[in-house]
Amino acid sequence: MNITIQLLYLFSSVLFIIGIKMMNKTKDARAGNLLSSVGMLIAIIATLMQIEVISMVEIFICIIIGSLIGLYYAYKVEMTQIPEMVALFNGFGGLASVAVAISDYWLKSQITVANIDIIILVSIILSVFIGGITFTGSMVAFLKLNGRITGSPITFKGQHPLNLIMLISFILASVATWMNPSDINFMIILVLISLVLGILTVIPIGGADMPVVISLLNSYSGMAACTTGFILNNNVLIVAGALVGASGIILTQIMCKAMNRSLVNVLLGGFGQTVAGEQTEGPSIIVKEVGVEEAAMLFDGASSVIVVPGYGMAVAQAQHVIRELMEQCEKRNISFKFAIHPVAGRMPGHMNVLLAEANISYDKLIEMDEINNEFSNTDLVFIVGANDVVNPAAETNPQSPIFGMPILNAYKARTIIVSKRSMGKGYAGVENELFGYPNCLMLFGDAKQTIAKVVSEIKEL
Amino acid sequence: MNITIQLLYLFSSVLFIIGIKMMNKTKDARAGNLLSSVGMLIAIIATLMQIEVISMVEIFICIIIGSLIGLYYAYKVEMTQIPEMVALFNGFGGLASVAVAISDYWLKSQITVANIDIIILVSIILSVFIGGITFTGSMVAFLKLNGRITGSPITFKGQHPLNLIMLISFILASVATWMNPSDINFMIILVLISLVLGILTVIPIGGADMPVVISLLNSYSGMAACTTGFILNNNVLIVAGALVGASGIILTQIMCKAMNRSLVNVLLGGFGQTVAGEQTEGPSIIVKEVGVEEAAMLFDGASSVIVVPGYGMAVAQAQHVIRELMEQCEKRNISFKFAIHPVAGRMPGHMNVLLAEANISYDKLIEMDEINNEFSNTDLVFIVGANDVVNPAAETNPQSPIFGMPILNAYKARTIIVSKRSMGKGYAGVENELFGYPNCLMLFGDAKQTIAKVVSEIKEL
Amino acid sequence: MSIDSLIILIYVLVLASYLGFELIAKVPPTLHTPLMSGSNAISGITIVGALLACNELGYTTLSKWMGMIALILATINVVGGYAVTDRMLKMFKK
Amino acid sequence: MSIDSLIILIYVLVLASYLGFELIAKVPPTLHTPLMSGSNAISGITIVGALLACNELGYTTLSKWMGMIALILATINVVGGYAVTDRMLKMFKK
Ligand SMILES: NC(=O)c1ccc[n+]([C@@H]2O[C@H](COP(=O)([O-])OP(=O)(O)OC[C@H]3O[C@@H](n4cnc5c(N)ncnc54)[C@H](OP(=O)(O)O)[C@@H]3O)[C@@H](O)[C@H]2O)c1
Ligand SMILES: NC(=O)c1ccc[n+]([C@@H]2O[C@H](COP(=O)([O-])OP(=O)(O)OC[C@H]3O[C@@H](n4cnc5c(N)ncnc54)[C@H](OP(=O)(O)O)[C@@H]3O)[C@@H](O)[C@H]2O)c1
Repeated sequence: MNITIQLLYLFSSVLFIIGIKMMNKTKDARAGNLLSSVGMLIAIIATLMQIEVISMVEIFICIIIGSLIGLYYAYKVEMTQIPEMVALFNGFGGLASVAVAISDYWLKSQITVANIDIIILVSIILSVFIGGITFTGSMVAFLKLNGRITGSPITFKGQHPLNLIMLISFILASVATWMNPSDINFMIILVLISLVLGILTVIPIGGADMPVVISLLNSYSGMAACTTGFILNNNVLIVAGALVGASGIILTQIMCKAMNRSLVNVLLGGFGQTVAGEQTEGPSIIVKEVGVEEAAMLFDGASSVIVVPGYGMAVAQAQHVIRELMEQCEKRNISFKFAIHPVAGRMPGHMNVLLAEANISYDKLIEMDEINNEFSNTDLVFIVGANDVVNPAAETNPQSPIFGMPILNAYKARTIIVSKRSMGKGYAGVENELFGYPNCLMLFGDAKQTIAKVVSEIKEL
Repeated sequence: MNITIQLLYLFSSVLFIIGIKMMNKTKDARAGNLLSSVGMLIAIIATLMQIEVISMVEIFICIIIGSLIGLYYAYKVEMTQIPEMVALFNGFGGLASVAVAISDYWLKSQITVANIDIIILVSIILSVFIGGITFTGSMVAFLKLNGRITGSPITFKGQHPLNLIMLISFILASVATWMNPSDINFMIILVLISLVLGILTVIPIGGADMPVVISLLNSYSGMAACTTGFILNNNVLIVAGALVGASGIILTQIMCKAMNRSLVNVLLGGFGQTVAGEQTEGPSIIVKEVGVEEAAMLFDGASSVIVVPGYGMAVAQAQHVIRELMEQCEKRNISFKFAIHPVAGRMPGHMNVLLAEANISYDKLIEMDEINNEFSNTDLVFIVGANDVVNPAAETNPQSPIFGMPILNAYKARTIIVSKRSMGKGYAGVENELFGYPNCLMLFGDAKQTIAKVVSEIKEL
Repeated sequence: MSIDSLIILIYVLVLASYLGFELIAKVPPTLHTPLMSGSNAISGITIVGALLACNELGYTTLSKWMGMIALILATINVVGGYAVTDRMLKMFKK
Repeated sequence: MSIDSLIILIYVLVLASYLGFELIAKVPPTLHTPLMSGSNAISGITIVGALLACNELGYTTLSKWMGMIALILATINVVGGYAVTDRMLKMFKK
């Protein structure tokens, strides 16, 4: 291969690394993403340099189609839909890996007469396996998050044995392909099994666990890129794939740790179910309600406010009206901060993105460990659509499924106002005693609408 | 090459990486060093597997000789002599690289008839260049630290032009070697020039700057290992060499930054000189002396003591007697800590090693940034053989050569006792006003002897 | 592929993975969502493979068709991924 | 050596250097002296080259003599370096 091309690939690998490194600091992150995209462009250019002129037209048509679709989705998507979006793109990436593997397989086994190399064949089979699972798994995750298929775990008897049988068949078909590489039937079987396996492994997982699954599938798509690198003997694919693989694994770990659950527990699925049974039994909690005017007066009377945002804020898209609330409070010299729990919302860093979208400076977003001993000195804590992340049961009730998960100590504040629509449960499906605490007041209603009313009341005060 | 051998090399590379990673934590560091040595052993075993049985005897003899010499030095050396030791070993490593390069050159140009590959030839020349400079440079550094040649910068007119001429001749000789690889005269010239260059670049640098130089030469020896890796097409050499190269560069940077000097400034040398002129001019400072008994009473009366160790503690080997002082104080419930400046002593982390040697727990050693605002609440600061690192001129006098270097704010304490032999200057050769401050008392004499006396006085109190 | 080439690709894999772990462990939680979508965009590097697969002459072969499908999908992943990450990061202001 | 092999060695070099910087930047100042002597020991990896150079048959060639000198020196560097680092680290106690 040409040396210029090789050096361009090397350069693009370095750009990916530097791009990821720059994600370490909020202020450099955007430049880092740009650098990484330049790395991609360079890798593409280096590849185009190896291509026959005759294919160029088709290639450009494909690239234009792909770019238009990608840009369309990227600009249309709501910030609350980022998880779905990542799932969808990730699925496409996985399918692309499968297609590349099949293309290479066809070339080596049908067109060229030469005997297919064992290392290449193994890479092709791995690529099909990982890519196929990534594709259908991501699609199921996408549909679950989207609500097009039910979010609750779909389990049936013999699910695990079935997976095992599929896996064994896959291995047998791999051996068959190895012994008779030119028989395409085995390759078809391999593709089908991996597609079905992707579906089977994701459907038993509850919709709310999807972020963990997506992050894991993201890691798989990185590994699929690595195997493609082995097929093509190309380093940039390996470097980039390894970076993605590592990032997915780390994010998965962080999420599991913050939820105090093991990855195995998430993957075996059925988390939403056991909890559903509990729903009826729980002791009913007696809560105090608060009206919009009274809430406005409480804000006006406080000297320090901490907002605890949660998934409900994302659902209600309440971040903009919270910014208005912040502006009103700051006009009155009330200190106003946000307490960010590591797994608030449905993706790691979910709240940060939404609040950033509403133009709230990232200085004001304080992480759990840092803010946890400030609650006791705070006049008013305003919980917006958060539930599990402030549930004291995580500290007090060893029976609770969330026991052991670190929480925000919102209960220590002088007064607490909770904005949510009803007594509905959160992600983990458990009761939250906090709502019955003497210092806790419920402000029922959709977060966006009620907070908007509170803001207009405050303005009139 | 055999796959087992290759996998062993890969394994040994990973062990080096994990070993370095474990150096991040004090408690894991020893295990990390062990792991890294296991990595080396595995690399050696993998290499021996490729060797003809006939050479084994000589190889074992060489290894035994080398091991005995290495172990002898390693167990004989005083902890204060670590810099010299590293310089010496480093020089040996550099010379080994040169020898390997020559051996390979001889083999390829004289024994085998085949045309010598350009990439290999470039690697050989680079290996000779870097290895040669590392060897003689390290030897000069060793001799300077040892006191066998003068520590003060040796400069002469035309030094820089001479270096330039040598460099150009080296390049010319390289081209000549390339055009006529079998002519060994050019190779001899290359070796000689690099040896001389090593001497020329290190002699103008002051003895006290040697740690920076050693760290830089250490980085070079890593790079030499990398070039050997390119000659032999061997990855483990490249990985290990790159790790060493990176470590040397980072330590060099840290030292330069902590001294507030640039690397260029260090390398151009002559730092000790300009300062030597100043020595006579400085305004004479009027100091108050304190006797051993009075010092003992001050310790007894204090409720908090911070010790600031410096290079003088290393010279006097006073760390053990300071431990005794600590034990006496702690018996009396006096809080006792150490303030560690990043460039106290003559090597990064020098003080930590010495105090560890005296069995002082590393919890008690507090870094500059952390302890700097504790001084104002401290009854007694005891400065043992430190000078520059507590010199307030670094903050107040823009003319001072150390201006801008961060210092330990010892001057803020209620009382200061300074143990040193005389009014001698420190490394940077500048006066220290602190010694004339009203709250500062001088305890003249060799640190070990005077502190021993103080301890016995305290025992009698 | 020779064993030598394989081993050296494994070196690259091991080093890059280790580096990835070191770098990503330091990303602050604030940036985890952009990191997720940004690294997802990087995984679209399969586009390189897709381009090479498109290089088949004549449409009769499955290889070329597969390559073109792969190319469209990988381009969506790459372009969409980077664009959405940029959109997100643009919002982070001090 | 082919350009391909060279490029891939450069990959290994670049990745390992970057990884080295990331790892070493995190070493606390307390451990800088042991780090210096420990990494000095690692630089004795030239011992691999020295061993291969010793493999020359017959003492008539300069190659073999050079290899043996290199082997002794590199062994000093390796064994001495690890031993002194271990001696130092043994002293760090809590
Ligand atoms: N962040 C991650 O990476 C991640 C990943 C996987 C899982 N999780 C899990 O997600 C959970 C996050 O906790 P969380 O406290 O943020 O959320 P949560 O526990 O899921 O609670 C969300 C609450 O928002 C309320 N809500 C829904 N729509 C609303 C609207 N329009 N207006 C006002 N309130 C509304 C709901 O109550 P009503 O129905 O009564 O309104 C619900 O109780 C944790 O259990 C975590 O383990 C997080
Ligand atoms: N740590 C590093 O990595 C490193 C590297 C390169 C350079 N440096 C430089 O080294 C300096 C370190 O500062 P420092 O404050 O530790 O030391 P210093 O400024 O060099 O001062 C050492 C003092 O110790 C005294 N002393 C010598 N022998 C003694 C003995 N036997 N008993 C008692 N006192 C004795 C000397 O005064 P008397 O002669 O009056 O006794 C001298 O003033 C800085 O300038 C730094 O930039 C450090």
